[in-house]
Amino acid sequence: MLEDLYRELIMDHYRHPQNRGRLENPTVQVELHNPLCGDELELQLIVKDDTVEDVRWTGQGCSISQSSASMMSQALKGMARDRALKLVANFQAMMHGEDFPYPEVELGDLEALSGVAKFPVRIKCALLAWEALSKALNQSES
Amino acid sequence: MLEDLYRELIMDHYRHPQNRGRLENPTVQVELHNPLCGDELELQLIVKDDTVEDVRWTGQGCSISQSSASMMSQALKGMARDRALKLVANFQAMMHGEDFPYPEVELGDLEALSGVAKFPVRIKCALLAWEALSKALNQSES
Amino acid sequence: MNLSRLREDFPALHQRVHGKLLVYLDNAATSQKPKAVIDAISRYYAYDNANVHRGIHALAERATVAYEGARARIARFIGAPAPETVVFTKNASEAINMVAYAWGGVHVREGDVIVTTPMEHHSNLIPWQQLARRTRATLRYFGLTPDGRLDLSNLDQLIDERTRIVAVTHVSNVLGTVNPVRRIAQRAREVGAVCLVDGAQSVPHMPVNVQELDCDFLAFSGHKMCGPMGVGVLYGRPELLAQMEPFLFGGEMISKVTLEEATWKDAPHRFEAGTPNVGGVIGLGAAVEYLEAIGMENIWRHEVELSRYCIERMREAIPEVIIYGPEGERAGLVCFNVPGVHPHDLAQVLDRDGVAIRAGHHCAQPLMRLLGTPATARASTYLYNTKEEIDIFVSALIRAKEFFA
Amino acid sequence: MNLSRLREDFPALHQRVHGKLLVYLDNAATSQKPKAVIDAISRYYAYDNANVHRGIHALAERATVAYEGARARIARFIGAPAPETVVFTKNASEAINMVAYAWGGVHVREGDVIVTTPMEHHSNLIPWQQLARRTRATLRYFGLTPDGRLDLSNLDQLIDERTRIVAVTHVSNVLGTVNPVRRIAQRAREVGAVCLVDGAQSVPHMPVNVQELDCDFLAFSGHKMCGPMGVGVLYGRPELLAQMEPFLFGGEMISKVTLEEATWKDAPHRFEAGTPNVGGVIGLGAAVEYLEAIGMENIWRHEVELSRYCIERMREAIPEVIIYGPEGERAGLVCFNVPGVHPHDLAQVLDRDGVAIRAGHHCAQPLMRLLGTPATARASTYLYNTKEEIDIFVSALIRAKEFFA
Ligand SMILES: Cc1ncc(COP(=O)(O)O)c(C=O)c1O
Ligand SMILES: Cc1ncc(COP(=O)(O)O)c(C=O)c1O
Repeated sequence: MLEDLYRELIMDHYRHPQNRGRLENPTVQVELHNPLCGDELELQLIVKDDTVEDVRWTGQGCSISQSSASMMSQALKGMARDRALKLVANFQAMMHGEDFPYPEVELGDLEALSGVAKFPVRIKCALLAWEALSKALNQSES
Repeated sequence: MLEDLYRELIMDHYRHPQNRGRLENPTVQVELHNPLCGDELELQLIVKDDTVEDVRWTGQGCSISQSSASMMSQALKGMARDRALKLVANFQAMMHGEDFPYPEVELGDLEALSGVAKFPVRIKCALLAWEALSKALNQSES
Repeated sequence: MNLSRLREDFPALHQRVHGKLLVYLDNAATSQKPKAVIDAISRYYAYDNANVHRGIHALAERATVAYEGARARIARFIGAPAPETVVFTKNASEAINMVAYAWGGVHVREGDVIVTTPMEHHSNLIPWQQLARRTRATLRYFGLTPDGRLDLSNLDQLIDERTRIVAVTHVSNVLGTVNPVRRIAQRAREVGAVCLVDGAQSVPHMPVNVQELDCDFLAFSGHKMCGPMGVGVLYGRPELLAQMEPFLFGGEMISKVTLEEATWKDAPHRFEAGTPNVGGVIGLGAAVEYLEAIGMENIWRHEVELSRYCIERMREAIPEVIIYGPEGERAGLVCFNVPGVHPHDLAQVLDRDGVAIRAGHHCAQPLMRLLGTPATARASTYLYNTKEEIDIFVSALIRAKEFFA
Repeated sequence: MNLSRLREDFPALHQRVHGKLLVYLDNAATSQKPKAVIDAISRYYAYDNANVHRGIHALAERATVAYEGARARIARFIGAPAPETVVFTKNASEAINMVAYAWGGVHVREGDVIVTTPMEHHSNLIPWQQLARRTRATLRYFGLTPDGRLDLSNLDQLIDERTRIVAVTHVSNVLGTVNPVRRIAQRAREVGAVCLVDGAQSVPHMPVNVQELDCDFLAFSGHKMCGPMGVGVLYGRPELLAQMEPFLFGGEMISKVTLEEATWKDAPHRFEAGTPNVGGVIGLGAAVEYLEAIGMENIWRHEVELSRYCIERMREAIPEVIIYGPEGERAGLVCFNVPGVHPHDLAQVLDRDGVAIRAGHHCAQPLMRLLGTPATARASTYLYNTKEEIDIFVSALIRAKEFFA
């Protein structure tokens, strides 16, 4: 069902994206794009004391990639780096229909994106922001 | 019918090839091979005063290529260069099921090979000696 | 053209998708296949299957006759002077790469110029970028006019004496523009350059005659013209093919081989290393037979009319729709965007209405950048599409727009 | 194996040729196709046909799932560590050329050594000759023992520290020899060379596991293993594929493209430029499914037994027959000559008895020269051949011999 994909929460984030924009002084930034469709995403983080203090992102893409970035950025603020990495793993598992590797780290609102798993071509859209996050967190390792 | 291909005359020439061997003093010689099957043929001529005075050939190949070379060599001896070129054209026409371009030049015994035209893969075998002849005659142009 | 009869020939068109009748508008990516083609392939595998050229037995003979017969038919279809000018590849991309390696690798040197356009499919762009990089030649691009045509105003400076090859698409897979390739090929000839035409989007849809275009190479793909996948065609002028060294080596293409070296057969076999896709080529032969029976002129007229109708209906229904490419006569494909709705989302929602369109960069990222958008939606037609299908598509588009509003 | 049931699966085997029931013994050239494969291809074109990877609509999704599913199945079939190690090409020849260009072009330099054997098919010989010529590397050959095996006595000198690549066939398409490729690959590894195995005549007939062989590359063709023409496979070790630059450029294989340059996707897509042969790959997937159900061990045992029986019967019937290749266990193909009868003539006369064999150099001219004959006849079997067919073949052989006596 189309409604599994375009849940209300997703459409809300698409219409009103959170943390869209650029930071003055990011400690790390990553640019990624999806060669299948041309979607682009730039993610900026301020990671201090192993904590994600701030997040911004810009980019062009479909409702799924944009809302995924938006919801991710919301979940991320103030999160410990370790926990953020676990969140990435859980999100990826959800997209691939696998069990969460870290059930103690909850996805919360992000579960709204679980329906994407039924649309194989769109999984890459949902994952774009998370790939960027994974790269950024690895780069910000001190 | 297989009998169209392997006529008695052809088998005779295959079993008792004519003019097989090498000349001491050829005026022209040509080596050819058929990449489809590995058949090889070396043709030697003595062409003097625009006449094919002598012919020899060696090579390895199937009954069709060998008998074609043998019969050709027989027809050729003492033939004027011009007439030999016309014979080549007629023989090629016979193989491709076309009208003889020079009906005045008769194929004689060589007509025994006409059945080959019905076996597309074997046409190349029958033509090998004639291609060599055509090359040799062109090279021997004074 | 009796559309409803013709549609009966295509089994794929009569299925339901998500409960809706399929409206297939992704023909620029690949076309559907008529039963005649599917059956020709099945019949070949069921009765005549053998390796070609070297076999003496009955099946090998039948397979060889059918394979070479298809070559002759395809040569006639594009007005080629002889069957030997038609080389079979696996797709249009391989055909273009073959020219870039086998012709370009020999004839293009440092300081030479390769001319192409910013509306090329990646398959007619990256091989030339790479050739330029390997040879240190310069890559030069046509300009585009605001309405999406090639700017010919500087043709004589663009294609100059330093130019070795001009590679240009006949029909753009994004803009639908029909390029004046005859004129471009003429200019190339004047300066002693060769001209390769990418016919992937023209040969399936309109009459194309290589001798009238007077081009040196023409590349296209069978799968976009009712044929199976896995078969492409490279037409080359006989003199050029005769000069070209082979590019892939192996069985079928050799003359004499020793442990030290090898010599080659003549074209086209020289360029067909290994076992060819006999079944695929026979399928393409059947496709050409099918298209000829309908008539390429008829197909072209039908598609021009469909795209005109499509654009008109879209503008009526969604006035703010952005349509890329020229006004007036254009090929039967329409790239567009609905402001506020990403093309992926459009394609997804349309799919649920049974309408298959494509969304993305259409393998033309540089053109996307020029158009100022990362992606577009594309509806592309073929001989079997109808105005009723366009109507369904436009209604679905309206619903999709409302869904995202 | 229930042969008569199994034969029902192959429509081509039940036809008459010149009034006689077909006895198809040209399997080393190409195999016949079971109905399951022919139907899988027809079904794909009739219902699921679409271009893969970039499409959002239902057909594109189905086609992509089927295409990548076939890749995974084929990877499992050869024991590959991951689907991404399987690259689809148009045939084995292209797969080998790809390694010669894309790996060899980068890693082989002047003075380096390429090792191969004199029993190679031209497709695994000429690409290396040409690579050696382009790079000024040295080509070095294994010796052959009198009974047609590789001479391993000087293995350590042959494959030395200067060696970059060793290219060897798993099974000879002329001698039927099964080469000890695991041992050769090990020696290659010791000196830091890579080892490419030509599996065109092994993968269709016996269990092959790339991790057990421990080879770096394996090339084979779908059409020799019940699959359609137009699909080949290159397996490559993940680390090697990751290092390799692409070789054909175009759609499907790129990541980011500007007017100036381009970057590539990861393997395997990086090596699959242009629209792939989706229908063909799905057909090969169905072929692998078919073969797996019968069991590769069973197929191998059946063929070993058939060739043993065939050689025995031939020697009984025509004591002067010359049979090429080793005694003992060998693959299910027999190259031979009947003194006084040219192989072409044999093949021709056998054809009239409904028996399809091959005659010629079998794309192995250097080996023919070593064997001292310009050509041989070849009878080659597959899973569906029977001892009764061997009997028919041998009877026909006797008649042919008498015909030419
Ligand atoms: C040993 C061997 N290698 C390579 C090939 C080439 O296979 P293809 O013609 O399918 O590329 C063949 C088959 O002809 C073969 O027998
Ligand atoms: C204009 C153009 N050129 C080249 C190609 C490449 O064709 P293929 O993918 O069949 O190699 C395409 C199709 O995708 C195309 O539209």
